[in-house]
Amino acid sequence: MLEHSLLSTLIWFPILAGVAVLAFTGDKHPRTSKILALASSVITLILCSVLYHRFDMNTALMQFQENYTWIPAYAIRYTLGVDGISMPMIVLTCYINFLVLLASWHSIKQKISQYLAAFLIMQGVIVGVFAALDAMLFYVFWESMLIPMYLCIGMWGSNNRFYASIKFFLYTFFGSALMLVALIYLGFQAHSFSILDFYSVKLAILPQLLIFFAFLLAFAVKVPMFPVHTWLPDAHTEAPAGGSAVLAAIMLKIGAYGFLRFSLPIVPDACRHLDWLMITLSLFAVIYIGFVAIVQKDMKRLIAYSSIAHMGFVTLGCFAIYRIVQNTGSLTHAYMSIEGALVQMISHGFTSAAMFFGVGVLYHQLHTRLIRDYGGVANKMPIFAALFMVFAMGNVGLPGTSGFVGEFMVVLSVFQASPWISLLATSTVVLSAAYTLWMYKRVFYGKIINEKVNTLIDLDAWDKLVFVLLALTILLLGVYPQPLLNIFHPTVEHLLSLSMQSKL
Amino acid sequence: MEQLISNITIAIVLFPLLGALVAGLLGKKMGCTWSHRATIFYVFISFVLSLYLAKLVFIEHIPTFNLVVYHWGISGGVGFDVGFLIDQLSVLMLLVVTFVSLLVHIYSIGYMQGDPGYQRFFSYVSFFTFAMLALVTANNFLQLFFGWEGVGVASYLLIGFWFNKDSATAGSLKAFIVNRVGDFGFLLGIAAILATYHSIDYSAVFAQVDTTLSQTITVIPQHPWSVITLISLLLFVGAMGKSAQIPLHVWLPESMEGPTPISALIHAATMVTAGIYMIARMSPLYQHSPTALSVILVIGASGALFTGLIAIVQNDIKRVIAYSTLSQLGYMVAALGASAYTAAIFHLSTHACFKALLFLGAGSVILACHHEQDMRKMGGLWKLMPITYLTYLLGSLALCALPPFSGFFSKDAIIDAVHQTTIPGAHYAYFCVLTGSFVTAFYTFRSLFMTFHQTPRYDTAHLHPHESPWVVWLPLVLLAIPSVLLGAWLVKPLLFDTPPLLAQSVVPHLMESPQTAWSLMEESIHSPAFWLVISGIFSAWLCYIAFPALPKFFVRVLSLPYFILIKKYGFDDFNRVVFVDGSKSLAQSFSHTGDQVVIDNFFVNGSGRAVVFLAKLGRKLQSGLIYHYSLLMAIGLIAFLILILWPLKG
Amino acid sequence: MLLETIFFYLFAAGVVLSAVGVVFLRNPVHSALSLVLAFVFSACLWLMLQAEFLALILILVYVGAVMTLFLFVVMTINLDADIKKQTFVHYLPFGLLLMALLAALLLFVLKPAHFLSIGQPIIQDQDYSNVQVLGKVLYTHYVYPFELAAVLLLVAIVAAISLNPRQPSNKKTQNTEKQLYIKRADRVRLLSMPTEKKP
Amino acid sequence: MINLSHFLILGAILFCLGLTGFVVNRKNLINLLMCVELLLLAVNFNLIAFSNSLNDISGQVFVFFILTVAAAEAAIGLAILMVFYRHKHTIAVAELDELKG
Repeated sequence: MLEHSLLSTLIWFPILAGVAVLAFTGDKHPRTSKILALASSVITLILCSVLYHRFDMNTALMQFQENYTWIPAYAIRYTLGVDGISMPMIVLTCYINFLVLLASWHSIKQKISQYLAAFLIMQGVIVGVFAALDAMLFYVFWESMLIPMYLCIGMWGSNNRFYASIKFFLYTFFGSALMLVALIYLGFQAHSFSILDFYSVKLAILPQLLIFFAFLLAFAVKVPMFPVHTWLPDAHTEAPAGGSAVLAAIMLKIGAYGFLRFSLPIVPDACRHLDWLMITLSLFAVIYIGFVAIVQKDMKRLIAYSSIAHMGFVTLGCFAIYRIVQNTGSLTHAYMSIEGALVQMISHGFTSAAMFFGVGVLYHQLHTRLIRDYGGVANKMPIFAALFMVFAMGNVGLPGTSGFVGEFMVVLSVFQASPWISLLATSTVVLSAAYTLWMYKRVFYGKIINEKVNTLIDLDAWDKLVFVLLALTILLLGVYPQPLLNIFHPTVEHLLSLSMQSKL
Repeated sequence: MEQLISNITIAIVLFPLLGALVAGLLGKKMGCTWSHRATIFYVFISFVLSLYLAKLVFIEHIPTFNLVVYHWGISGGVGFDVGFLIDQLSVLMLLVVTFVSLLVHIYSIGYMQGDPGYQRFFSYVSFFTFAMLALVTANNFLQLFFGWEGVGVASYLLIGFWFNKDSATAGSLKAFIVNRVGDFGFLLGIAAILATYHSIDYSAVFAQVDTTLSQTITVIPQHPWSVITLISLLLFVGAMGKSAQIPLHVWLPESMEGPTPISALIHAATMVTAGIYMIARMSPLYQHSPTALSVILVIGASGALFTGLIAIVQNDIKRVIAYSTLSQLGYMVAALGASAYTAAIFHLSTHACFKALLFLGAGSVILACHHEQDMRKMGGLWKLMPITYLTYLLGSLALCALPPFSGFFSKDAIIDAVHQTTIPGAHYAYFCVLTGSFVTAFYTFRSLFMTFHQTPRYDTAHLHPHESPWVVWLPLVLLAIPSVLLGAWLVKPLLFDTPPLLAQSVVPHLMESPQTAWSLMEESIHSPAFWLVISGIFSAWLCYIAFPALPKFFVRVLSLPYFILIKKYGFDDFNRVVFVDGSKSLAQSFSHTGDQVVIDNFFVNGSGRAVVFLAKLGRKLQSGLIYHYSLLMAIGLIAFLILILWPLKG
Repeated sequence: MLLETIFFYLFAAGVVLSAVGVVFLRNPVHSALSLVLAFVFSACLWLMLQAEFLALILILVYVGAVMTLFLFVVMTINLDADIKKQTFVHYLPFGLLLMALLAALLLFVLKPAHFLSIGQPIIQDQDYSNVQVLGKVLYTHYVYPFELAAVLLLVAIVAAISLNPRQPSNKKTQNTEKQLYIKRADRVRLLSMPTEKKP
Repeated sequence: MINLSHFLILGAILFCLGLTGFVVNRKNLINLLMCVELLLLAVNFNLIAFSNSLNDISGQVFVFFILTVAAAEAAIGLAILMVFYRHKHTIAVAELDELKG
C-alpha cells in the first residue's frame, strides 16, 4: 500500500500541511504554526527515509510507480516514479526544507505562517517535479514551483525585492514557455505524454535540434548557465535566508535534472552535435563567473555567483560524455563524469544552503550583507566562524568535504575528453579558493572595525543544530561518498545507454 | 601480523586527528592544560607507534604493506580507495613528522602560554600532523591529495592563527591560494594518471609504467608529448606549490606571520616536505622523463641559490630562516632533478631536524625579546641564553653543512649527485648548488652573529632577556641531538648499503664507491664545497664581528643588487600587480561590463525596456485624433488596393 | 449626344468644384452651402442617369432637410474661435499626395477601356417610370429592409431628441444619491468653546 | 461619348476629395460630417451608374437605403456634436483626443 502511494504522499502531504498552516495566519499563534510545520516536515523526512530504504539500488527502472488517468482526451496521465537520479533529489529536498523550517524558528518574525506554508507547499511541488513521469504533470509542477518562491522573495525579501522577484519570475517563465511547446510536440510524436515513452521516439535531426534549444532555454535559465544567469544573484540577494537556501540547494538542481531527464535521453543526437556549446558555456560559468564572484561586495551575491560556477561543473559533467566516449572508446569514464555531476549537485545543495544560512544568521543580526560592514566576526562568534569555515572549505572543494567529490570526478573524467577542458575547469581550484576565502577573511578575520559587530551573539541552539547537521552531512559525504554513488550507478548506466543511442 | 600493522597504521594516522577533535571541540571545557596534554599524548602515541613500525620495517624487514581501509567511491570502473602504504619511505617520513610534531607540541606549551586561542592552536597543530601523516601513508593519489590539501588548509588556519592581525590573515590567504595554484597542476596530473593508467593506486600505476614509456598524448595538435613527461611536469607543479619552488615560493616567507612553532612545523617536517616526498614517491615515474627531471633540476638549483641570496639582506630572524628553507628546498628539489631521490629524502630528514631546531631556537629568542623579531634589535644574547645559543649554533653548523654535522652528509650527497648528472642544465645546477653553500654559510652565521654576538642593541633598560622555560629548551636539546648525529648515522645505510635503505620505495641512486661517514669527512677537505662553507663563515665573521662597518659599505657599493634582493627579485610586486590587481580588475570588468552592463542592463533590462519602448511607440499611434485614424485608414486602403491591383499591372 | 456630353462635363465640373469648396473653404457655412451646390449638381447628373426619383429625393431630403440641419447647427455653435485655430496644416501635402495616389490608382482601374462591354448607358422607353419601378421593388422584394429603414429613422429621431435634453439648470428636484452619501461632518460642525465667564 | 467609366471616374474623384477633406481637416466636426456626406455621394454615384448600365434597379434601391441611413447618421451625428459642444465648448478636431490610449 505504502509502495503505491508514497510519492503522492510526499507531494501532497506537505502541500496540505501548508494549507493547514495557513489557517493560523495573522501571527496570532506563531508557535502553533511552527510546530505544525516542523512536525509535518519531520513526517516527510521519515517518509523519505522509508523511500530510501525501500529503494532498490540494483535497477534502473522507475520505482514506486503510480499511474492514474488524468486528462484522457490528450493521453495525459498522473504518473509518478523515481529512479536513482530523482530519489536522492527528493531526499535532498525534504532534508533542506526541514533545515529551512528549523532555521526560520527565530529569524522570521512577520507572517510566519505564510512563510512556513510557502515552504511546505514549495517542498511538495518540488518533490512533484522530481517524481513526475508525465511531461504535462512535470510541466505543471515545474511552473507552480515558481509561485511560492516568487511570493517568498516578494514578501520576505529585502529592499530591492520587487525587482528581484519579477526578474526571477519572468526569467524562469520565459525559459519554460518554449519547453511546453517541445513537450507538446513530443507528446504528439509519441502519442503519449509519458516521459519514458519520449525516450523511444524517433526524431530527425532538425526537430531534435529545435527541441534541444527549447529545453536548453528552460533548463539553462534554471541551472543557471552563462549568459542567462543574472536573475540568480538578484533573487538570492533579496530572498530571505531560507529562500536562498532552497533556491540554491534545490531549484538550481531542477535545471540540471532536466538536462539529465529530458535533453540527454530524448534528443541524444542534438546533444552530441552541440556538446561543444554546452561545454563552452559550462567553462564560461566556471571561469568567468568565478572571476565575477571575486569582486562581489555583497556576501549573498558572492555565494550566488559561486553557485553558478559550481553548477558549471554539473553541466560540464553532463555534456562531456560524448567527447569522453569518443576519445576513450568506452563508456566507463563517462559514468564518472555524470556521477561526478550528480554528486556535485547533491553536494552543492548542502554547501550553498549552509553558506546562505550562515549569511542569514549575520544578516538577521546586523541587517547588512555587505562584506565591508563586517570584519572580525570570529572574535564574537567563534563557533559560527568555525562552522562557517567548514562550509567555506566545502565550497572551495577541499578533499574531505562533499564539494571535492564532484569536482574531482568531473575533472578526472573530463581530462579524457580533452586536457584543455580539464585545465580550464580546474581553474576553479584557484578561483573558488580566492573568492570564498577572501570573503571569509574580510568577514571573519581582522580587527573589529564596525562597532555593531561587537553586538553579535553566537549561534543559538536552533541555529547550532542546523549548522551542525549541515556540517556533518558535508563532511560525511566528503569522507565516504560511495553510498551515494551506489544509488546513482544503475540509473546512470541506463541513462548513458539512452544518450549514446542515436535516434535518427 | 597484517592486522596488527593495519591497526597500528590507522592508529598512527587517526590519533592526531582525535587529538585535534578533542582539543577543538572540548577544549573550552577541558581547559588549557588538559588540551595540550591530550594532543601531546595522542601525538606521542603516534610517535611511539611509528618507532615500532620502523623497527618492523627497517630491522625485521617486513615486506611493503599495502592496506585498503575502505572504498571511498567506485565510479566508471575505477575504485577510489582510502588506504595505507607502509614501506621504508613512508615509515621514515612518519618518524620525521611525528618526531618534529611532538617536539613542536611540547614547545608550544611554553610558546603559546596565555594565548586566548591556546586550545585552538593545539587542535590545529594536531590536525596539521594528521593531514601530513595521511599524506605520507597514502597508497593512492586520492588520499595523497587529501593529505596534500589537508596540510594546505591546516597551514592556512595556522598562519592566520592570530586572525586579528591583517598581515597574518593576508599571509594565510596567500599561502592557501598559491598552494591551490600548485594543486591546480597536481589535480590535472592525477587526471592524466587516471587517463593513462586507469587507476590511481601507486602500485597499479608503477606496475604499468613500463608499458607507457612510448605513449604520447596530444595536448597541442600535431605535437604529441610523452605522457610520462606530461604527468611528471603536472605533478611537479603541485610540488612547486607545496615545496615552495620558484615561482610559487612566494607564500613561504609570508607564512612567518604565524606563531613560530608553526613556522617550525611547516618548514621542517610537514607541508614543504610534501612535494619532495611526493616526487621521491613517484620516482619510478620521474625516472623515465629526462625532460621533467631537467626542469626540476634547474628550478631547484635556481631556488637553492637565489632564495639564499635574499636571506642575506633580511633582518627579521624568522625570515632569514624562511629563506634558508627555500634555499634548502631548492637543494632537495635539485637532488630530485639529479635522480638522487634518496639524497633528497636524506636531506629532508636532516633538514627537518636542524631547521626545526633553528626555528624553535629563533622562537626562544623571540620569546625572550618579547616578540621582537628584528635582528637589528638583538645582539649579545649568548651569555643570557646559553642553551638556546648552543643549540642554535649546532643547528647553524648543520645547516652550513660542516662535517661532521648532519647537514654535511646530506648536502654533500646532493652536490655530488648534481655534479654527476648529465641531463641538460646540470652545469648550471652544479654552479648554483656550490655557490649556494657559500651563501648558506654566510647568511646563517650572519644571523647567528647578529643575534647572539655583537653588542646588545635592544632596550637594555626595559628588556631583560633570559633563558626560556624548560618546555621550550627541552625540544631544542632533543632536536640538537639528531641535528648533529643523524647524518653520520644514516649516510651509510641510505646511500651506500646494498641494497640501500629505501630501495623498495624509491629508485635508488647509484653511488660510485661505497663509503663510510668517516671517509666522506676526510674527502670533504678536498672538496670545493667545504672551503666555500668555511669562507662563507669567515666572511660573515669579517662583516659582522671583525668589521661591522663592512655591510654598510657593501650596501653602498652594490646598491643595485641590494635593491634587487630587498625587492626579492620582484616576485611579490609582479604577483601583486599582475595576478592580484590584474585578476581583480579583470573580475571587476567581468562583473561590471559583462554582467551588469551587457547582460543585465542590455539584454535583460534592455528587453524589458524594449517592450516598454514599443508599447510607448504603439501608444503614440493611439493619439485619439480622428484624422490620424482616418489617415491610417486611407493608407491601409491604398495598400490594400495596391495589393489587389498588383497582379493586374502587366 | 454632344449636348449630353457637354452637360455631363458641365455638371461634373460643378460637382467637383463644389466638392473642392466643401473641403477647402474655411468658413463652415460656406462649406455647407458648397455641399448643397454639390448635391444639386449631383442630382442633375443622376437625372441624366435616369434615376429621377433618387435625384428628387436628394434635393428634397438632403438639400431640404439634412443640409438645413447642418446649417442650423453650424449657426447655433459659435465657431469663430475654432476657425482661428485651423492654421496648422503639416499633413496637407502628405494627405494630398496620398489622395493623388489613390485617385491615380482608381483612375487606372476605372479607365474607359475596362468598361467597353457594359459601359453603354441604357436609354429607357418614353413611358418608363423610375418611381414606379423603384416602388415596385421596394414594396415587394425589399419590403423588410424598407421597414427596417423606417425603424432606423425612428430610432434616429428618438436618439437625436434624447441626446439633447433641455433641462433647466435651476430645477428643484431631490438628488437622492447626494442625500444618501451625506455625512455628519458635512452638515454639522461641533465646536468646543470655552464657557463664557460670568461677569 | 459619355459612358459608365466617366461616372465612375467622377465618383472616384469625389471620393478622393471627400477622403482628403476627412484626413487633412483640422477644422471641426461639422466639416468632417460634411466630408462623410461627400464620400457617401461618391458611392451613390457608383451605384447609380452601375444600376443604369446593367439595367438593374437594385443599385438604386441601395442608394435609397444609403440616403436613409445617411440622413439618420447626420441627425444623430449632429445631435452628438451638440452634446459634445456643450461639454467641451469646442468641436475643433485637433483637440478631440479623448480616445488616446
